[in-house]
Amino acid sequence: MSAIGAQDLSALIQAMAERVAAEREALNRLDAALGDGDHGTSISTAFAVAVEEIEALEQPSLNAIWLATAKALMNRMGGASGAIFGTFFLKGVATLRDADRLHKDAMGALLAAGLEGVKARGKAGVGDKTMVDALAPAVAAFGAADEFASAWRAAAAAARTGAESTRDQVARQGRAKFLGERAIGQQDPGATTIALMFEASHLWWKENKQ
Amino acid sequence: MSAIGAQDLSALIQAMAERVAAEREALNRLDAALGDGDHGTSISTAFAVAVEEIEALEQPSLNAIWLATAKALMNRMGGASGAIFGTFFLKGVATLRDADRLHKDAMGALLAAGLEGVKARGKAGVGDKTMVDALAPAVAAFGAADEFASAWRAAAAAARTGAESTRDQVARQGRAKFLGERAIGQQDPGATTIALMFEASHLWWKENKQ
Amino acid sequence: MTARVHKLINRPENLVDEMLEGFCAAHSDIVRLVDKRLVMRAQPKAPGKVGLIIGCGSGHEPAMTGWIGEGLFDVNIAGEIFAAPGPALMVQGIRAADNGGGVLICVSHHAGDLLNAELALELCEAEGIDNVDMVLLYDDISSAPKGREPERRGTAGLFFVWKLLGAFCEGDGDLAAAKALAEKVRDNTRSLAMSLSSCASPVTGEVMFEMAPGEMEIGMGLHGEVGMGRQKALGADETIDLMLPPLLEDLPFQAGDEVLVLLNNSGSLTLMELFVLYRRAAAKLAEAEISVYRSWIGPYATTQEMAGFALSLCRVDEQMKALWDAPANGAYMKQL
Amino acid sequence: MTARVHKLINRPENLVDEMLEGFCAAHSDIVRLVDKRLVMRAQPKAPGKVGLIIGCGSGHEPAMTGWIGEGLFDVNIAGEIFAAPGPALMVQGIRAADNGGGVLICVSHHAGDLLNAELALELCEAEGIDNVDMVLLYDDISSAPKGREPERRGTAGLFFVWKLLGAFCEGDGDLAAAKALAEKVRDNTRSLAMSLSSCASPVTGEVMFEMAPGEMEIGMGLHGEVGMGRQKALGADETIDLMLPPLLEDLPFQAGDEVLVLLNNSGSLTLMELFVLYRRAAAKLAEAEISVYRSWIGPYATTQEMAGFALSLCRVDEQMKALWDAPANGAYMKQL
Ligand SMILES: Nc1ncnc2c1ncn2[C@@H]1O[C@H](COP(=O)(O)OP(=O)(O)O)[C@@H](O)[C@H]1O
Ligand SMILES: Nc1ncnc2c1ncn2[C@@H]1O[C@H](COP(=O)(O)OP(=O)(O)O)[C@@H](O)[C@H]1O
Ligand SMILES: [Mg+2]
Ligand SMILES: [Mg+2]
Ligand SMILES: [Mg+2]
Ligand SMILES: [Mg+2]
Repeated sequence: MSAIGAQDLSALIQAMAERVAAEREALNRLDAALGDGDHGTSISTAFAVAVEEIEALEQPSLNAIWLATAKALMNRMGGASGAIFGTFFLKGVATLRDADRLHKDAMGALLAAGLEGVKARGKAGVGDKTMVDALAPAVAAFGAADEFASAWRAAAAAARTGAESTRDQVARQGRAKFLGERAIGQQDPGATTIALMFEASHLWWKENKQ
Repeated sequence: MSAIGAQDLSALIQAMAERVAAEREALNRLDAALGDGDHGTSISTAFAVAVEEIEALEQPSLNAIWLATAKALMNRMGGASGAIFGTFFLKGVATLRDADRLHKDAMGALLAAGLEGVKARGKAGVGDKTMVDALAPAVAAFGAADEFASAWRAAAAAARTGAESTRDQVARQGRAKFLGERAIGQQDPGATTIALMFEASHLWWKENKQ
Repeated sequence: MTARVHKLINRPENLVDEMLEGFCAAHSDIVRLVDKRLVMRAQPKAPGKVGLIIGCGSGHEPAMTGWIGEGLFDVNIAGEIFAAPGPALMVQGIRAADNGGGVLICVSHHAGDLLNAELALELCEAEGIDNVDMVLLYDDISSAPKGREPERRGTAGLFFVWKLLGAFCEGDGDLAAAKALAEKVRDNTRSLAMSLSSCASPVTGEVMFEMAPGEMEIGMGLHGEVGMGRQKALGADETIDLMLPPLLEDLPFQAGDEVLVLLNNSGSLTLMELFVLYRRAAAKLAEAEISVYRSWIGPYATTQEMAGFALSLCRVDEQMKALWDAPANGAYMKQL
Repeated sequence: MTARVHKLINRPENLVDEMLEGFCAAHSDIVRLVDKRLVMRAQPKAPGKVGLIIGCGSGHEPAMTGWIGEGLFDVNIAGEIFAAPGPALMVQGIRAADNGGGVLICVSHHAGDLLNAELALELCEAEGIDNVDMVLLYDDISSAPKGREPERRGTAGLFFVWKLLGAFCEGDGDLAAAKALAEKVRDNTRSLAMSLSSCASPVTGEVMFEMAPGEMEIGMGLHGEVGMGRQKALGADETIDLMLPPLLEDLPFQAGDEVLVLLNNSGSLTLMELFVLYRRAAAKLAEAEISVYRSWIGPYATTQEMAGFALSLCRVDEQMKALWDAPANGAYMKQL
């Protein structure tokens, strides 16, 4: 049975970092329509810091890797989104304890804890035009699958569909909230980032663990 | 031999007042191109006050009428132009002493004293794109004529020609100074007012004293 | 047109650092800069007094760096343009403001400011820093209806809280008393803003939102958040006549009340206009038999060069009046 | 676009009166309004001290009404927008400022201000009011070349004169000494301005002059007077690097000098930008071994919502530093 070890986890974070960096300008453009146009820059800078911090870890345990990512996102993004994306990682840390390998269900629990943390922190539910619209279905799809490969595939697809669903929504959280009806027709940048993160994970899994 | 008495002088001021009031918007438009667009409003308001103050005079001597006009222009226009137009009247007052009638030469001396005052106060000469471009030739033409009728006619014509000559000039005084080359092509509003004042005087003379 | 988008900055990514360097160099008698993003008093408060901190996005100058100093805040943690700083910086600020009397984190209600303050409190707990508390502040009546006040945004009216709380924390009150005072001022404060124009983001160099000349919007937030919709721009007296009644009703402010008044300039409104607006507000308050104890008119919290203002009222009692009159010496808030 | 032309005023013809009413109502502890256009100290100076007055056009708020008060001016006579008041009002102001120690008329060099002050002096003579004098002040290096300083315009740098002279006239110096001090400060002061945008006239409701986005003009005057021509707008550091050298050369300011620095906001520049600009100016002054004694950054003399600033320097000695540090309490100039 396949599992994720510390080296895998840091490679996974790195894959996410590369993917958001590649989409940096596209994410900025999405945010320009709904917010202040910096989402791509913020998230890619913060992920790059996460990768550096992980590389610098003396004891790169699963726990330490996930926490380093949480801190980089919280402290380097700033604003509400830094707190939200940071919380996603931070709230998973407790589920890891001293584990040195993650099986599919543990990974699912990690993601689910993150989702719960995000919802509690940001008060956004599905339909509020935030990253939760991508994250919630992705976590559900991951949990419902039997093993890693189909879990990542289903999660990536669900995240993408969720992100696209934000186009028709009026925002109830985040800066876009203040646009009212003017937000309709635009895809939420944070939700798009979640889709990119799950797509990158799925791809990484396919290329390295299948 | 014809002469100007106190009643005539106040009628003359009133004729000027009516003429600038009629051209108020045209003067504002000229000033909008070169300055701050208020010349028509300022000069017509101030002349209207002069007329009121003259009507309120208990002893409407030549001297008192000319001084009241000076004060109204100085205090109601404000700015550099109030000081300039006010000075034109103020500096004539001394030439009047206790006279109760003005013959043509005395009227010429009154105007000439005003011109000298304006030049000393405002440091503008002919060619600087100010009211001096209309006033100086008008005063010279008035002085060169033999009697009132031809003096007013020549002065009015000279003032108009002088005002029109300002179109080709760059301003060296007044707000338009700060426009540099951009002032070329626009007629100076203050010079235009001087032309209106002399034209009104000429017309009044023709209709009332000829 | 009077538009501009070009800003006199260097590279946007260095903007906040460079501006804080410039600010702290200009006011080295009042503040010092620590670790690029912490602006703190040049002379710390006496030991045992409650420390006051606020973390917030930049781009609203003179808020909040201009309010560090005697009788005001101890530390400001400056985030990026319009983005609250992250929790690690907040914790650093908490440590810096701690004089042994505990630290109160003041949060002007915006999602980022609140979430990061919450995270910072969690970090403090994890790190064993106690005697830290947070107070959530809001005043903008346009952002949530009466009865749902805690959902409202924090805007210019919070300057009443900053001034009174700053004065209070020079005294002997403890952390709980400081928090209670902040809540008391908040609960007596109401604000409503309006704007005539958009402004350009110094980060993107683009206009932040579209607004046609001749339009106005009542209720616009500090970052251009939508208010109560666009309408034709009105004259000064008409604008006050539109904005004052809902403000008065909301608290409500009543005959016999004494108030502080703030007209906050969002950026490029002229003081000339603010004085004309104040004239009408003062006349209308007098009509309602509400007396003005003191007033402030000027740029307190700006939104870049947005042309607009906020009208804020704070009902005061004797304690609050005395706190108001206490000396203050921030770079942009001076009370003799 | 971030443009606006609409102003929050009522009828333009009532603008100056209404704004003065609003201003004086808001600051009744500091000023009172006499006869619609005279703003004077609420508490007059001690008898025998030299009175300071200034007459000037309105539309530059907080100049000059914000500078009436202890340690500053005694009386401001407010003209229409951008037009100096007439001589009769000036004489009324002179009478109001006369505490028995004579009155100094401060003239910021613009044609209207100077001509009306001259007329007022002539009226005083005619009316037998003596012990009145006038001082002509200028600082803008762009408006006339070195060697022809008295032809230069008065701009933001004169705030150094106002502050130091105001403090001086709280002391025992006589009229001649006050005038000499004003000239000393003037002769040690130099300014240069720039602008990125035009602004709208509140009288006509029209833009005052055209300026394309992305352009800047160095040397622009307080009413949009042309400076040294248009050029492509630069970044903050480049702009300072262009403006500071000619300023330093003009006096010249030299290694070892101690200076006051003012960055005056013409209207809609942000404080954020001014801090970034100040950072560079401070670094360049340090390189030239010129040390900054104190600095001011903010809107002192505005040109409506024009986006620009003036950089002013004043070389100081011990007397001037002490005058600088003396207390002042104007509505918009406070020194603790
Ligand atoms: N309360 C919230 N809950 C969940 N997600 C949020 C919340 N607020 C903001 N977000 C997410 O953050 C994204 C914006 O991120 P970013 O542009 O980096 O931050 P900022 O708005 O501070 O500039 C939004 O697209 C949205 O998905
Ligand atoms: N120094 C001066 N000498 C002569 N005339 C002047 C001078 N300065 C201004 N003027 C006249 O004043 C006119 C402008 O008047 P007005 O618009 O009423 O004043 P302001 O420029 O203060 O708005 C100019 O057209 C010019 O003829
Ligand atoms: Mg964003
Ligand atoms: Mg004019
Ligand atoms: Mg942002
Ligand atoms: Mg004018």
